[in-house]
Parts: sequence; structure tokens; C-alpha cells
Amino acid sequence: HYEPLLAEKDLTSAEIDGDDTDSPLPDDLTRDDLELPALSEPELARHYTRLSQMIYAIDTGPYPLGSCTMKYNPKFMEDVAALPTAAVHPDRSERSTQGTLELMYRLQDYLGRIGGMDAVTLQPPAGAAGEFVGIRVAVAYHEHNGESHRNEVIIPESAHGTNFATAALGGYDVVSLPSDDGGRVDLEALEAALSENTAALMLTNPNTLGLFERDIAEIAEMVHDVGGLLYYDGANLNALLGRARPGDMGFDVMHYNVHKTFATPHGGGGPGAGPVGVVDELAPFLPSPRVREADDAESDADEPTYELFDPEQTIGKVHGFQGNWLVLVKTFAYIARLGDEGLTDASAKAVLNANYLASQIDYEVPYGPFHHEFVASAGDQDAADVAKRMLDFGVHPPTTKWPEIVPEALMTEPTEVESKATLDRLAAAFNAVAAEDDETLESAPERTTARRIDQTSAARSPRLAWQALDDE
Amino acid sequence: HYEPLLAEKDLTSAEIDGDDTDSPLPDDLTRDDLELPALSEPELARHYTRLSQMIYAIDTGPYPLGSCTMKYNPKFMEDVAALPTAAVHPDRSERSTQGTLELMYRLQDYLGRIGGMDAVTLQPPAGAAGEFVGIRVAVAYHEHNGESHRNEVIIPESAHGTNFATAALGGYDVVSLPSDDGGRVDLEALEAALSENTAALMLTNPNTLGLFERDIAEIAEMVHDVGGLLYYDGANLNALLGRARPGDMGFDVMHYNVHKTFATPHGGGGPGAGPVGVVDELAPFLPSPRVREADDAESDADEPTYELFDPEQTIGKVHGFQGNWLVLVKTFAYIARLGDEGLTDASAKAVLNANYLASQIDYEVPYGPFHHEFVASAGDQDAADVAKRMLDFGVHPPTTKWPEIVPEALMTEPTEVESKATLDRLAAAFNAVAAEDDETLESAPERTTARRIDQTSAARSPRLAWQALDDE
Amino acid sequence: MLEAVDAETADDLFDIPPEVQFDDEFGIDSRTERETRRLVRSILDRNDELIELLGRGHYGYYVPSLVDHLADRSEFLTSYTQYQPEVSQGFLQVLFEYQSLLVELTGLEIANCSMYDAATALGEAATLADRVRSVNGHRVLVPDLLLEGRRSTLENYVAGTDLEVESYPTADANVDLEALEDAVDDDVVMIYAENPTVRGTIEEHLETIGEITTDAKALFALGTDPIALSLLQRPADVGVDVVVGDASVLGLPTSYGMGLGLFATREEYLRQVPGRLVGVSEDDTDRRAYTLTLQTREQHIRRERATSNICTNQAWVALRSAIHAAALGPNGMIDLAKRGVTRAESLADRVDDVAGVRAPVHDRRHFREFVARVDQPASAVAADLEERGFAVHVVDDHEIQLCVAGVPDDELDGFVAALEEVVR
Amino acid sequence: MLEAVDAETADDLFDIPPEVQFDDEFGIDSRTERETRRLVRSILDRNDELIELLGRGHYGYYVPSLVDHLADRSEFLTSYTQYQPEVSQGFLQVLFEYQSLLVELTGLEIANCSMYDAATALGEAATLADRVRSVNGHRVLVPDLLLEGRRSTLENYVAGTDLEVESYPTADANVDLEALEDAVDDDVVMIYAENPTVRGTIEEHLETIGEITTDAKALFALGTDPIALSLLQRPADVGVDVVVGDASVLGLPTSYGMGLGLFATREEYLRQVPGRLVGVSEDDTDRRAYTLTLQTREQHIRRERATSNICTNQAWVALRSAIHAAALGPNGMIDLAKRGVTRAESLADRVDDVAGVRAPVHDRRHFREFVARVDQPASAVAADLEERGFAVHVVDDHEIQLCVAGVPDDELDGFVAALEEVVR
Repeated sequence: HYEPLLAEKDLTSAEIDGDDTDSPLPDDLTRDDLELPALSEPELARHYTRLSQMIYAIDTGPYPLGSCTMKYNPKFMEDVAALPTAAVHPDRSERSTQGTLELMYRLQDYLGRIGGMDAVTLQPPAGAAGEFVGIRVAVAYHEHNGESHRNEVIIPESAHGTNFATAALGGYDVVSLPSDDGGRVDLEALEAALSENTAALMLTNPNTLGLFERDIAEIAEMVHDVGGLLYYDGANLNALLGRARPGDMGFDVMHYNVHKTFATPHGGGGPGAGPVGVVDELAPFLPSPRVREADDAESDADEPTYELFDPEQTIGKVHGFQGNWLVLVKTFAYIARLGDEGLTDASAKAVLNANYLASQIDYEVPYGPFHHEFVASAGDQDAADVAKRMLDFGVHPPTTKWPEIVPEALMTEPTEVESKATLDRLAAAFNAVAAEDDETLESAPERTTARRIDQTSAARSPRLAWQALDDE
Repeated sequence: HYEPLLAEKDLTSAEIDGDDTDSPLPDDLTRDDLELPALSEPELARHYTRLSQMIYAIDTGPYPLGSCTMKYNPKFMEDVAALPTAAVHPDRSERSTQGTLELMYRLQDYLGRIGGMDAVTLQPPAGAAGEFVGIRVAVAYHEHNGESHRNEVIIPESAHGTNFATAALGGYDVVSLPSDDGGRVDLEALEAALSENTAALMLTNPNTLGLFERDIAEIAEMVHDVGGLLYYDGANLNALLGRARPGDMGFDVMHYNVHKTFATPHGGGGPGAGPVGVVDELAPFLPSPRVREADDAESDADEPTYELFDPEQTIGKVHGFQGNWLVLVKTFAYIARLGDEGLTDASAKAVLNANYLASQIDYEVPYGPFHHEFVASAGDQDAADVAKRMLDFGVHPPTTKWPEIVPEALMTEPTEVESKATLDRLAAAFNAVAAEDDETLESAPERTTARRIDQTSAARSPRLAWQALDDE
Repeated sequence: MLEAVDAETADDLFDIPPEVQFDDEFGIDSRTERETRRLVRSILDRNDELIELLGRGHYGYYVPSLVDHLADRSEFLTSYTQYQPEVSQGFLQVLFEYQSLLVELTGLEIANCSMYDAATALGEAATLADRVRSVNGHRVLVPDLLLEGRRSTLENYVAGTDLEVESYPTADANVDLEALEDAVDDDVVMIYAENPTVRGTIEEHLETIGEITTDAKALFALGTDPIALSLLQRPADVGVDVVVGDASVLGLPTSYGMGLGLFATREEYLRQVPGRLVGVSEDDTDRRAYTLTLQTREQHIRRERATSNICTNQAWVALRSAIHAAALGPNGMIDLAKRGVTRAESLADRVDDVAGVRAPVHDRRHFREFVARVDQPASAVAADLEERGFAVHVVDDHEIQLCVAGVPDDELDGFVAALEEVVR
Repeated sequence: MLEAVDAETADDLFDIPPEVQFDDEFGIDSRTERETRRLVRSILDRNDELIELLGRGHYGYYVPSLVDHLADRSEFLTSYTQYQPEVSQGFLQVLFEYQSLLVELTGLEIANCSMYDAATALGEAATLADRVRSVNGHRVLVPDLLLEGRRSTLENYVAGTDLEVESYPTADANVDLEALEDAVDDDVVMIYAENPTVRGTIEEHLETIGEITTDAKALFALGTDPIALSLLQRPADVGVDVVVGDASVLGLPTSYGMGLGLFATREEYLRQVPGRLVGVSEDDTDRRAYTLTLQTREQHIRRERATSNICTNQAWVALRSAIHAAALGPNGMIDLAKRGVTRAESLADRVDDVAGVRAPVHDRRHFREFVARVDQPASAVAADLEERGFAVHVVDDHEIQLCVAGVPDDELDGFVAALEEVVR
């Protein structure tokens, strides 16, 4: 299990103005040379095929990462995204891109229905970008209302790191909110945190412990009472599909992680997409452009026509064009495939699977009742070591050491796609590791492509390109 | 590296007339039940993904199988075969399938030029099927000439097994021809074998030792003098592309292994295709239908139109429809991509690579000068053991123990696609194994998915389906 | 590299006498990958886009996307025959599972890894019968309606033997039992029937045919396919000795007749089976391992005494077929088969309602396809339908054949509307 | 399973107060896979098939088939971020190689794994400048021709800082050096320029811009892309501190603006870099191993003090881009870039020959695209061209912009012919 770097197979220096070439540009506008591997197609096919075989993926086994919703990505979604008719340039006329506009319009509509939101933008290219749109919309909304003084965003301690980072990027001060004993929002602490400076509260529901925030109606009222907005982080939406909608709970703005909830593949880190839904009152601030049905007096076609428009008080753009279009096509296909029935079934199975898996493992699960994910505690074991050792059993471990409210957290989300047999295999891995001693854990993994990797030296003397390996 | 059988994951018995179903047919026309695995798409994706990772393939490393020409299969060929316009039914009208007919016509033409043949059929679905067409054409030709008494086909000892089996299937007696000291056709033995009963001589050129049959012109004359036909086995055509053509050497009929010479993938055993080319005299006997340009008085189109026709004395069909169409599309694409230049370059590199590799290995190579392949001798070592041990070095071994003219043969064909670095890696594997003792060889392989497999017990008590494993 | 081989150019390495050297050019242009793709696309774009109500041995069922994505994994696509089983376990297991699928579907004990297609599988069945026959006969009986491609291929396969192919009559597109009994004598080595038949009728008297065959000490060969087998009588239950047919109804989209020869038979004929077989064994560590087995039947070992000349087969199509079957599962396969019955019946009803059309012509149960009688010349009707975007079979002067496999309901609606216009 | 969790149905497991339960339906139909594919196809079929001479930040270069086939391998497609590096070595190596490619192209020491696109990368460059600035400035200078999507995104990114975005004038579509010098003062933290510019001109005075920026103690940020970088001046050679742009010119076909944010910078800013970085380390057996590194910069560790809020990025597009670059090799990349110059010049010449058209508008060297002046209203010309199957940019009342990237020669011929008809 070792594949040399491309650069170790070949490095060829091609000169721009060497004897063999004929540059169309004067010397002073060009570089001198370019040194890169020059390899044949067969060599490249082997390189990437071999590398692919050194990757754990949802297509090779279960991937129960809490709050990451690694569900299976149906293959047909790739086919629709690969349709030649999907390959259009963003600067084409609306008249010549009715297909793209219709799909976007229908996806906006689907997402609005699923989230209980009045208006949706598809532009944000990831969840964090969706959060950023939410924060920018909050800024614009408060400014529009003459309330530019609001400078605080309240975020539960157990929230995703992106919430904090996004609020900061948006220029807000972060007010961290502790949990109550049950692992939920502490209403008293919230009361204390809320003020006339509150711009928004960002919340995940179910939260990162998998717990539904039962007081959500009251929370919404409290936030709204001080003039703040309630933001829904869509990372855990999979738990609620067809059961509850952020819009109905009082959320004003939310993002959808389509690569989590709607099965677009994670691609080793991206691309995803983070559409944002808002209530009517916030719709004028959404990024431009959005898609709407055209007022179609001229057209005699059976089908409605669609057009782009700029929301009245738009915050402008958060992406050079319209976001991750190909991901949106897959999202649309997934929702159209499942429909009401499939989506509601997904949340049922996701919650059942999480509860079943939790019931089968020997680690303690301190909070409940949880939904699509649970956070077990590794107790005396080091959660990171537990994870490494689980790799030896051929499964991917859960997210570890977060949320910190659970000591040595093992944050586990099996998703609806796993069969009982696979859940049992996961439980067996958990339990085998639970019975092992620290020495075994510390020396894990031993059956993987690479053994335990030294993180400290990687960070202390960073070597971030093959050029940095020259002197080895 | 172990994946349970589908049936070990699940077996579900579905009843045709159970309580839940409603058969549209009376009981006596249906079966009772069907017991098969019922698994979800994610489970299947993992099953086949994991299985695929337990397969050595040209996309994971070199595959130097003599006479099998395992060359890299350019990826774009899959794309053209997957075009929706390629998915037509064979019973459609000629008018509505001009695209298919044009492609077939042009491919017939390409193959004719490459082989120096006057007429080509694309119908045979594999090389052996192509041989069978050749034999059936020979039968028909001789019958047509009132020479039904011809009942012998002469085949060199070192020929492919299919030659013998095909001649026998065609009803001919096989006359086996020994090689001369140089590894080529022994002209005296040929003289002795030829008679008024000779229907054909089947020959590969270069032969399985990689040697060009230098006396081919004389051989052709000898065969033709007794009224026999000369058949060219196309397995080794890759060596001659653009250098020499069977038609020019005096061959009357030949098959092309498109999955060897023209890079259509082997698919773990098939499908391939075995088009057959013949000289004018034999064209009337080819299978029906073939494709020709239509006499196009009616049409006012710029483009010629094409039609199917039955050769006058056709032998009929050797496939229910038109053979392996999707493979033919890939073949056409490969030839159209390479053209004269690429094809001629392929044979040059194939021959250079074989000669270079032979020069780098420690095993003796008794015959020469060879072309695209060479047969080394494992000497005191068992060639089959050598092969198993080579697997441990991460490369695929050559074909072994054949042709028998070389003791403990290692029949090696690296093809034109391998780089010098890969050839050096192959040579290193050969040489490492050459230096090892018998014990090591006999216990090899040890780094593979499965260790050495017991062939005897597999054949002695055959278990050929999961149903046969029930009592384990 | 040239230095190592002592040559100045690669050309020096060729040992071809001047008189047979090729010094000309093929006259074939070299193209970039993109140009080649555009060329092939432009050629194939000359194929009309038609909705095909076509069957008769080749079917365009919808193939789940999963099949493409998994089968296109390059380890499957670019590997060779599994002669080194230690590094081929994945493909061997796939083929073993494919064999097992066919064993379940047919009820017979043995299925091979594939023949080329239904026609060549039929040819191989006849040569098997020739090898294993308990009588000294030479007659192979096939239905008079047999597809020309199958009949002709069969005749080629037996041309080198002393077998002869003869037709027996059909009655309303099923086997004419009386005529068959009349035709049978000691000289018969194989009787071939189909279920469903080429005209889509379901054969109602398989059991009797089995008895007739047994009485004649001949082999009963049945032509069918995995989807039909999911619902129709299990061959082993009606005395079938060899099942042949095209398994590419699963896994392969419409592809101009490219197929996957299904071949299953009884255990007693094991050593006479043509084609590759995958079996289970153990490796040196006593773990289960798969391997090609009984290779002594095959051409590369047995040469002119092999059970067949087949070498390259349709392994990758078998993979596709196995994945498709697995994706359907037992209930999905049965459902698909049932819809073949109900949708054919429903379309026949609707077509029968069209003035000037009668369907089905045969007073039988149908599977997937049926023959309709049209008052106008069938070829004119077909041509007019083609103008409107639909392809149908012309099977006789006033008969067309229609197949529902793979055609969605809305397209069938469109077809009925087009037919109404055409025969108006 | 229900028994194990002590529930009668999965519904019992939900702990949602009645007042916020959703008891209605979305009103979204469920469909089979095939129906869904037909639905999406039917919607997208409403897109006209046009030959696009479009660029301005998004390019439709031909992507070799190899890229699709390798990137679609499901281990790449369906894996998560490499937080467990021991089972992610393959993807980490790919990203490491991608970083290395950008290091070679830019001459800078550090490149990250990806931002979303050129616009967001520009935004991140500004916040980087904000963090590392050696002056207390607040001005970010960008060209007046900057694409609206980039400018607006940049403004959103700096809205939470005290930075402000200001335009400097351009002269004939390149930087107006005098005007830039006039605009610069101590308050400037970043100067952004592009090469090629949005109008396709090649920037001729990068070195001087670099000097101006250095004098101002500001960061020099350059917008470009990997194909341009293969031929044009190397950023490190002209004093560039941050390179941003869209690397999806390699690897991704036209996709409605979906991109791959390129981000490379100098080693001194390492700890302030946004986004993921892959580094080399060793495993317990002392073998080389790859891992995400310097994660303390990132949001999941550093939360509100992170260098960026980015989490999900464009890793899979980076894979595609890396494969495409590898398929081209250094000579292929240079050739592709050169053709961007020669083909744009050639098309400009031909277009200039058309009566009523003048091209290029700018008296500069061009890369890949150029602006043409048309006597008729540009929007009418564009609409007429669209009728004939060609899409072009309208950039002003009488200006259209034409891009040759990815358009084969024969289609350019067709375009020139169509243009002649349109302006006739």
C-alpha cells in the first residue's frame, strides 16, 4: 500500500522559449519554464486507481460521523449531473437556460417546503457559506431597521465550529451559551445572554447531542422579544424530515447542508452546497440573483418561463456565479426521487438506527432521548485512541472529543442507510475496542494503509508540497 | 480482504402466489417461489466495490500475458459506447439506423485496410468465434468447389488451443505440425502434412514465440498449391500494425482480436469481438448480414446511405444478431483515434518494449529475434511457481508453461503501453524470483488476497454455486 | 532502451522479409480524443431517436444506474480471465454468484460463466446433446417459429457433427404437442422449446414436452431468460435438461443484439459442459477461495477434444446481469416479470380496441410481447409508425409484434395514439 | 430492532413537542429512479444547445475522459474530509499533489486544498491581508473592471472587518499605473490585479504593480488560473504575495459557474492561511504519511478565532483539476495556454475582417478572450447570434466579448459565418 508521488515518477521541465517551442508572446510576458510530471494515460490511470484504493469511503463501509450525515449517495444522481444539458455557462441568456432556471426554481420550492421557509437562495457553496449568508442577512436586516448597534450573536457551547467562525467573519461578537443539565439550551442562561444587542441566536435542532430542543417555541419567543433573529444550522435536519420544520419552530433563517441531508457526495471534503431559507420578512435581503416565474404575457408556451431577479435589498453575492450548480442538480434529483414518503422514511430509519446502535454498545450514552445521533462517552479511554482502534476493525469511527459536554465524546450518527447487519458490525467494533487496554489503543491502528501518524511533527515543520521534500 | 457471498448476507424467499402477491397467471404456469438475496443499494455498492478491490487489472499494474495483449484501454472508448444513440435494437429498420450501419461500414473498411483483406464481417463475438467463421467459410468454399473431401486442418503444435478446438468443432481432423529448430514452421514437415485433403493451414504470425514466420510467402504458396486456404490467427497482430499485413503475406482469411489489438477491455474474460477478414474469393461465404453503401439514387442527402445485405453463398449466422456491437463501437473509436501514425507507433513500441524487457531479465530467452512477445524459460524452476511468486512483487506474471516448445515457458508480452520504469519494475520482479529457492516459490504467493489455491480439490468435488455450500 | 537492445530505432527490431513488408499507409487519420468523440457522436447521431416496442430476443429493460457505476469500475473492466485466482478473487466471486443466480432460477445444478448469446448457447446445447446422448440419433428438433438468427447459428454449430436440425410445427405459437409426438423417434437427441416463445406466448405444456423428451431418451433444451424464469415454471420442475437463453435482459441496455448466453444444465453432464466454471476451494491458509475449475474441459488444455472452442466469453456482461438481479432482489424480479404479463395484456387490449387492429393474434397468455393483426400492410403500418417515432416488428404481411419491456406507460400511451392515426 | 429500543414504531422515538410537529405533507411526489432521471432530463432539455464563446471567469475547456473516469471512482466521490488520515492516504496524497502543482505554477511556497471559487478566494485574500497587514490601513484596491460577482463577494467578506473596497482605474483594460500610484497611500492593505484581465488582456506591468505594492507595504494579490499560469509571468517573480483565481479551468467542464478557489501565498503567512492544508509526516513505522495539518487555524478547533469559516471545500474538484493537469503534463499545459493566445488572436483577426465589427477593442495581447466592437447594438447582435446557435457576452452597448476556450476550430468557423450574417 504505497504509491510514489507523481513527481517521484517523473519531473519534466518544459521551457517556454526553449529551442523546440515557439512562444506567441514576448519573453517579458511569460515565465521561463514549467516543471511537472509528464506521464502517460496508463500511468495516471494506475496512479489514481491505486490511490483510490487507499481511501475509506461510504462505498466501502459505514461512516457514522456525528453531525456529518454520511449517507449513501445514490449513483443515479451522478448521471443526471453529467447530462450534457446541465453543462451551461452562467452568463448565458435566461431565454436559453430555461432548463437550469426551472430546476433551480423547483429546488428553491422543494427546500422551502421541507424547511417551512418562504424564500430560498441556492447560491451558498457550502454550509459555512450558508451560515455566512444568514449572518449577512441578519446584518442587513438590522441595519435596514436602524438597529446597527446589534453586535452579538449567541451560540450554544456545543455548536459547530463554523457557527462561531462565521459570526466572527460577519463582524459579530460571539456570546457563548452553556447547556443545561439535560444537554439542551439553558433558558436562564439564554435569558441572561439576550439583550438589545442580540443580533441572532444560532441553533442546531436536534442539537449535537441528538436532543430535540423541546423549548424551541419558548426560545424563539425570547429571541424575537428582544428583536433578535433565530438561525437554524441545518446540519442535523436529517433527523426531522417530515416530522418538524424549522420554519414552524420559529426559525427566521436556516441553511441546508445538501451533502448531508440530501445525499450529494462529500467528495473527500467537498463540494457541497448550503442553500439558505428565510421567512418572508428576510427575503428582500437574500443574495442576488434568485429565480422566479416570469410574468409571462408574451409567451404562448404551455410551460411557465423563469427569470432571474435581484431581491430588493440584496446583500449581493457570496459566490462569483450561482454556487455549486452540479451539486444542486443532484440535490434536486434526490428530493424528487424520495418525495414525501422517502424523506419521512429517511428520518424514521435514521432515528431508529441511532437508537438501535446506542442500545447495542457497551459505552455509556449519557443524554437522551436522542434522535439521529448520539454521543457516547469513552469513559477512561481516550476517544481519539478508540477511533484509531476502530479502524482496525474495518469500520470508520465516530466523530471524537466533541461536543465537549460529554467526556471523551464518541459522536455517532449511523444514518438511515445502514442495515441491521452493518449496525451490528459497528456495535461489535465499539465493544471490542471498549474491552481493550490502553496500550493496544495507543498503538492502533495496525491494519490500515498507514499506521498512527505523527501530527506534531507535521505541524512543527510543515512540508506542504513535493517541492519541500527535495532535500530528503 | 474477505467479502461474504451475497447469499450469506441475505436470502429472501419470495412466493409467487403468497398472501401478499397477486399473480397474473394461473398457478400451473408459474414457479412457486424465488429465493435470492434482498439487499439495499448501499449494501450492493459496498459488495461490488470491495470485490473490485480484490482484482488485479491493467488499471492497477502491468499485465504481460503473452498472446493476450493486455494493453491499456483508453477511457474515452467507454464514453462513446455509452452514447444514447448507440443503444438501438437490432430489428430496427435500416433507414432509422444509418448511424450504426455507417459505423459498421467504416469499421469493416478500417479492418480491411489494416489486415490487407478485401471483405470483413463484424459478427463473430470473440476470437474463437472468428476462427469458427474462418473454418465454416473454408468448408463452404471447398464444398462450393466440389471439394468436400478436404477434411484436414493443419495447425502448428505451438498454436492457441482455440485453433484445435475450432477445427474440431467445424468437423475437421487436426493435423499437428511440429516446429523446426528455430521455433518456426518446419517446411519439410509442412510439405509432408499437406495433401489433397488439406482444407486449411491455421497460423499465427508472429507465432507464439514472437518469431516472424520468415518463410510465409513460401508457406502460402505451398498451401495454395494443394488447394488449401491459409488462415491467420489475429492474436499477435499487434506486432505487425503498419509493418506487414496478413493479406499481403498470402493469408486468405483472418480474424482480428479487437480486445487485444484494438484495446477494447477484456472485462474479466469478455466480451471481445472477432471480426473476420477474407480475400475477395471468399467474400460470398461470409456470415449474413454485412453492411455496404446503398445504391443511392433516391436519396438527395450529402451523406451516403448504408444497407445490410446477405453475401451470396453466406454460411448464415454465428450469432443471434450482429455480435458484440458495443465492443465494435469501442474498436472503431480506438482505430479512429490512433490512425496510421498511432497504429504504426504501437507496433514499434510493443516490439521495443518486449525486446527491452527480455534484455533485462535473468531468465534465458531461447529463441529470437522476437517481436511483441518473448518466451523465457524458467529453467530448473517451475514456471507456475514463478508466476505465483511474481504476484508477491505486485506485478502480474506472464503466461506460463506454454508454448511447450520452451521448457517451463514464461511467455511475456509487455505491450506498447508500459513505460521504462514499469518494465524495469517487471524485470526486477522476474530477477528477484529467479534468485529464489524452490521452497519460497512453492509457498508463494503470500502477499495476495488469497494464498495458493488448491485446484485439485476444487475439481474433485466441484462446488459451483452457493446452493452447493449449504452443508458447510 | 534502444541501447539495451542494441538497435538504433525500433524499426531495426522487426524481422520481416522485405517482400511482405507493408510500405504503404492505411489512409486512416489520427485524431485527438476529443475529435474522435465528436466523430463517433456525429456518426451515431444518424440513428433516429425512436421509442422501440421491440423484443424478439433482445430487450431494452431499464438498467439501474448502479449497474453502470459498479461494472465500470476499472478493476472489473480491465482485468483478464482469472487464470491467477489469487489476485482475482473479486471477479471469481462475482461469477460464482452469477452461476448461483442461474442455479436458483433454473433449478438445475450447474450454470457456466457465460456463452456469447442465446443463439450460440443453443448451438452449444446441441453439441452437448451430441456428446452425452444415450441414443445414436442425429435429429435436433426445434420449433418452426425459431428466430432465424438462432436457427442459422445452431445449424453452423452442428455442421461439423452428424446432427441435423429439423422443425416441428407450432399451434397458435405454442408447441403443437401432437405434431411433436409424431415427429419424435429414436433418432432424436434433443428437443428445443421456448418459454416464452418468440411470439411472446407462454408455453403451456412444458411438462408434457418434458415427458415426450424423456420417453425419447433425448435432451430437453429450453430457451428462456432470467426475467421470465422469475415467474414462469421452473425448468427443473418440468424435466428440462439444459436451459439456454439470453441473460442480458438483465444488466445490459439495448445494444443492437449484444447478449449474454445463459447455459445451465444437470449435474450429470458436468464434465461435458462448455465454457468456464467457477468453483469454491481453499487456499493454503484454509480460507475459502474461488477459482476457475474443471479447466480440462476447455480448449486451452484439451485442444481438439475440448467441450467447446469458446475462450473469451461475456464475463463482464454476466457481472452486469448479476448486479441488476441483486438490485432487483427476488421480489423485484418477480414484479418485473409480472408486469411483463400485465402490461402486455393491457397493451393488447388497448390495441385491440383500435379499429383495424386485432390483438393478440394468438389465443394464449403472453409475456412481454404479442403479435397484432393489422388490416393494412404491416410494413406500411410500421413505416408510418416510424415516422411518428415508434419502432415495431413486422412479422408477416399483416402482422406486427409489440413488446412492452422497458417502454414506460406514457410512451405506450403515445404509441396507441400514433397507431390510431396510422391505421385510421 | 424496535424491540431493542423498546418502541413499537420508529415514530415513538421522536421527542418533538406536539406544537412544533409537522403533520402536513410537503406535496412532493415520490418517483422511481427512472422517473426521476426522465424528470431531470426533461427539465434540463429546456436549455438550448448553444456553442458558447463565453468566458469571463468560467471556461469550458475540453476535459479528458480520464478525469471523469478516475474522479468518479466512488472512494474519491463518497469519502469525507480526511480527519482519519490512516485510512485516507489516497485522497491526502492527491491533495498534496494538487498543492504542489499550484506551488510550481505560482512559485509561492504554500497553496491550500481549495476555496469555493475565485470570488471567495479573493475575499479570503482580503481577510488574510487584514490579519497580516503591517500597516493599520483599511483600503483594498481592485480594478474598476472587476467582475461584479467577485467585487460583491469581496465586499461581503470584508463587511465584518474595517476594510473597504475601492476601485482603481484601468487603461485599455490593463492596470492604469499612474492612476494606481495616485490611489495608493499608507492606508492600503491590498492591491488586487488580474492576469489575464476580465477582458482577456494580458497585464503588462505586473512587476511595477508589485513594486508599488511593496512600497505601500501592502499585499499584492493576483487573480489568475492554472492555464494562464502555465505561460504567463510567474507570480513569485513579480512580487505577488497571494494568488487567487479559479483552478476549475482544469478538470471541470462548463458548470454554470461552479468553481475551485485557488489560494496560494508566501510561507511567511502560513499560520494565517485559510482552508485546509495537507502536509507530510511519518507514521509509527517511520514511513511517509500524509495528513491534514495546522488545523489549529481552522474553525472546528479555533472557532471564532479561525482564519476562515470554511469547512466543506471543493476537494473533489481539486482532484479533477490535478488529474487534468497530470494528463496534460507540462508541455500540454504550455501548449494549451499558447493556443489560448494564438487562437484568440486569430479569431480577433477574422472577426475584425467582418464589416461592422472591430476587434480587439483593446490594443493589448490577449489570452483566450477579447472584446469586439459592433456597430449594431450589442444585445441585438447577441440575440441574433443566439438564434443561430451561438452565445456571446454583451459587455457594453456596442461591445461583445468572445472566448475561444474549449471551442473547436470548426465551431469558430461557424461562428464567424453566423456573425457575418448577423451584422450584415
